[in-house]
Amino acid sequence: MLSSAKAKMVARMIARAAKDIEPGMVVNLGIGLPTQVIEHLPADIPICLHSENGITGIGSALSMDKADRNLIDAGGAYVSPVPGTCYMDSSVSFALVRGGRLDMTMLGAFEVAMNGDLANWKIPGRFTPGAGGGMELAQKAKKVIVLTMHQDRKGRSKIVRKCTLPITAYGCVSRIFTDMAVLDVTPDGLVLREMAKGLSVDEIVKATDAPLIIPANDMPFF
Amino acid sequence: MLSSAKAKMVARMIARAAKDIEPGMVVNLGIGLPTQVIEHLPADIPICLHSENGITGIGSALSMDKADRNLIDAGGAYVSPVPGTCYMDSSVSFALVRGGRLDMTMLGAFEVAMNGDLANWKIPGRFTPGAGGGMELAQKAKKVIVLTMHQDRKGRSKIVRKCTLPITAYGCVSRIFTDMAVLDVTPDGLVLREMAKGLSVDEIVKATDAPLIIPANDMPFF
Amino acid sequence: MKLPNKTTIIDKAIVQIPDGATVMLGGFGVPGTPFTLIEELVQHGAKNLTIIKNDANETGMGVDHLLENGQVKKLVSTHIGLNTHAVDLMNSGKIEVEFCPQGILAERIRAGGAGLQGILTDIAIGTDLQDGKSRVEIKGKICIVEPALRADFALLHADTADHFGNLAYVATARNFNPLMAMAAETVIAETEHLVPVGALNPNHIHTPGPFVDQVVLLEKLSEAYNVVQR
Amino acid sequence: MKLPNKTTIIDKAIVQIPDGATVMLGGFGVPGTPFTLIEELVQHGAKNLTIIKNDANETGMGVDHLLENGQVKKLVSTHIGLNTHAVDLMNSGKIEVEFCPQGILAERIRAGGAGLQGILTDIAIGTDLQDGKSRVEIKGKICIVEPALRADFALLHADTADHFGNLAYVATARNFNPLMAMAAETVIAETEHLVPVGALNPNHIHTPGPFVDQVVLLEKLSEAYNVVQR
Repeated sequence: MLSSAKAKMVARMIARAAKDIEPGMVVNLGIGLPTQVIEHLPADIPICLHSENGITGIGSALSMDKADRNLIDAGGAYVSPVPGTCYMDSSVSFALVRGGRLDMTMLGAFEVAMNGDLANWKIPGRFTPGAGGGMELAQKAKKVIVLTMHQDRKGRSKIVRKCTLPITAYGCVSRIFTDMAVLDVTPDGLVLREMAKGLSVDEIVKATDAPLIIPANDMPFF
Repeated sequence: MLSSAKAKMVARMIARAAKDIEPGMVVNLGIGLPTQVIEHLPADIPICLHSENGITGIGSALSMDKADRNLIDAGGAYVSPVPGTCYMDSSVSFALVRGGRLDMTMLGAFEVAMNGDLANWKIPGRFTPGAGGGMELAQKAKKVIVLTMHQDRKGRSKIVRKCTLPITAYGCVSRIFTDMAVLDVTPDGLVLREMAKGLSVDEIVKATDAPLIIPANDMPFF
Repeated sequence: MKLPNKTTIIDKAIVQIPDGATVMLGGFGVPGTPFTLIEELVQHGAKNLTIIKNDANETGMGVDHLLENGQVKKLVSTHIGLNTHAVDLMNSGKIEVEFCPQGILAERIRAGGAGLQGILTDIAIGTDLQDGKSRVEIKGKICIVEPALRADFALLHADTADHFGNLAYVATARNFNPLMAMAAETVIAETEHLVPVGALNPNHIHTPGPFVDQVVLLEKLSEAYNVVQR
Repeated sequence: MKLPNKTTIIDKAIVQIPDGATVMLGGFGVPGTPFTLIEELVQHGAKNLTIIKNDANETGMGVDHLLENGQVKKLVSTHIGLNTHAVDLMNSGKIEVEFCPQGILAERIRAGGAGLQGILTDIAIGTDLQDGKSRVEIKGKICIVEPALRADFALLHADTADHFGNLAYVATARNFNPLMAMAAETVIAETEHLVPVGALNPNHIHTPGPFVDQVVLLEKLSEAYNVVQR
């Protein structure tokens, strides 16, 4: 369990990430932290959520008593339809991803490198469940955003100079939301854009394996 | 226009060809003579007709006053649905053909060779409309049957030793129905199986460029 | 969560198509051909187009109006036999025609839509239609490499659309439409009926809305759809 | 013209599956998994099976019963993380597992169904999942050759079937079912509802009857379909 303070930072990270979703976008929210973004999307902005098991137009998660046994997202959660929902087979669902119709995906990460490399599918010798749809989402979504804790449970930075774990997709990530900061992947390296309330730039730099570029302007908090 | 006698022979050929369609088969009837086979299929035998523009389960042709503007076969004729008709897109329609679900196709021919080679799509310098779906039908249907006039308008045999026209598919034809005869393609060559009423074996042999094997048994008439 | 509204008016949709564009057109014969969008493209006048369509319609109809108006540089098709005008233009070298077996054209378009680079097939091996195509061996079998096809624009004809661009087709008017819907940068659908989002059963939609950019409601159906003896 | 009747009883359908067969199973998680046909396959006991399925269900459910019963030699899948038992069998070398990116597994199955020999893709280039796959250059781009997949049998779960084998799925229970329906020599579908031919709207059928060999009406729905907290 996260401490209460940590839990609040995570909740703020998720709320902040939700603001990056623009009107008209088609968005796939990965299992874990990204799925929670859905609860922060304003109802009046037109957004189409996609899940790779074959659905476009997803509403909120449903309680057990209201769930439809045939209607889940790729994480197995019971979800609700919206007016305009469409169901499709797995080949069409991934045609949407690989064919360039997915504007954004938000994914979890084991490691993200400063050049945008993403590792989130395999820890050799310990965790090899298969890549699922992750490689296609990471390689083909127009914008790949990572939502992750800044450090792992042992306090090691998940934002690294170079990934040590097997790669999901190369140079795919453009922005990283963590409980501590918002980081952009740029040709010059990682740029610190925003930081969690109560933190200092120094604390973030210390918690990060990869070097950070710190813009001269006042740093916004989230 | 065919002479009245010729027209009767053609009608008998078509009626005879219809008898080769077995209960339970999925069958594609090509444009021209093969399409007419549909009018000779008994209503009580379960047969599924396919047309490559995206339909399985086809009934009789419709008169203009009963036609549905959205319901045609691949030849452009208005057709009727049957109970159990299904519509599909062009990729699924040809998946059925190439994937091995088409039991039989009946096609027209410019030339059929004694080894089963079929030429029915191109006459260089004179007729180059494109192959349409013909190559896939000829190459992939489990059984390819040709319905053709035995000779062209100049009296030249369309049943040849070797095709001179560009090939549609190699060694694909197993049986040929003409206005004069029923011929089987066998490893030994073309075998005469049946002949049109009123003809002699000699007349058929003379009208045919390819050599014919004549079984010793009495030759049935159709 | 609500979904975006993609309805527009026809001239705004078609004016986007520039000279030199590659344009896919739905339809097999008459059904599913976007005759009204094609008419607007004739009015608009974009030149040097590469048209990808199963057939060339008939003389004096659909694609033939683009040919008559000199807007077509190249046609990628499976069979143009019902349009003698198109055959003449091809024979006299006034347009380039690339023929493809019908189901392979469908698969090449679908592959483009599915973000694949190509497909491997044994169709047409040894025939004139294999000319110029590379080969690869897979599990001991020689196959032709058929490259995926994509277009700048796809013009479709739907029976029913909702405001988000979910599309449903009827009968044999489906044909190439749902494949082309996946395979173009900009997808414009004309529709006979326009319904609010939520009115289509989500299990009965043939083209999911995210593939479609613009929806044009037809004020009247093209006369090309009249039932006539052909 | 009437269409053939393909309804049968479950034991007659499943007893056809011999030792060593390759069997595709529909479903993504619970929805669309043919739990009842799988149970019958467990009773039947065919061994050394190669199973092709998106996932391995969860421990104690669906595919896991085949694993428990020692019937599976190889699993072709995209993600088996919800079944720790399957992961253990893989790690201890008791079953072979071939992983494939999810959409590429879908395309390989579909390619098999479409009578193609393979597809060309840039997915997974440079990752562990490209190992052992050949490459080909197309239009200057390096692609992985992904061979088509076919099976001896496909076991599907439909919401509604007619006697001819036309199938309709609901919601996210569609997933791999219509793809596998095209890709096996013998296709057996369990269905929640069986209706006479003609009762399904021909525009709303997801799998055309000619792809389906046998239809089994479910007497009761597997408890695996109960809505529970997972």
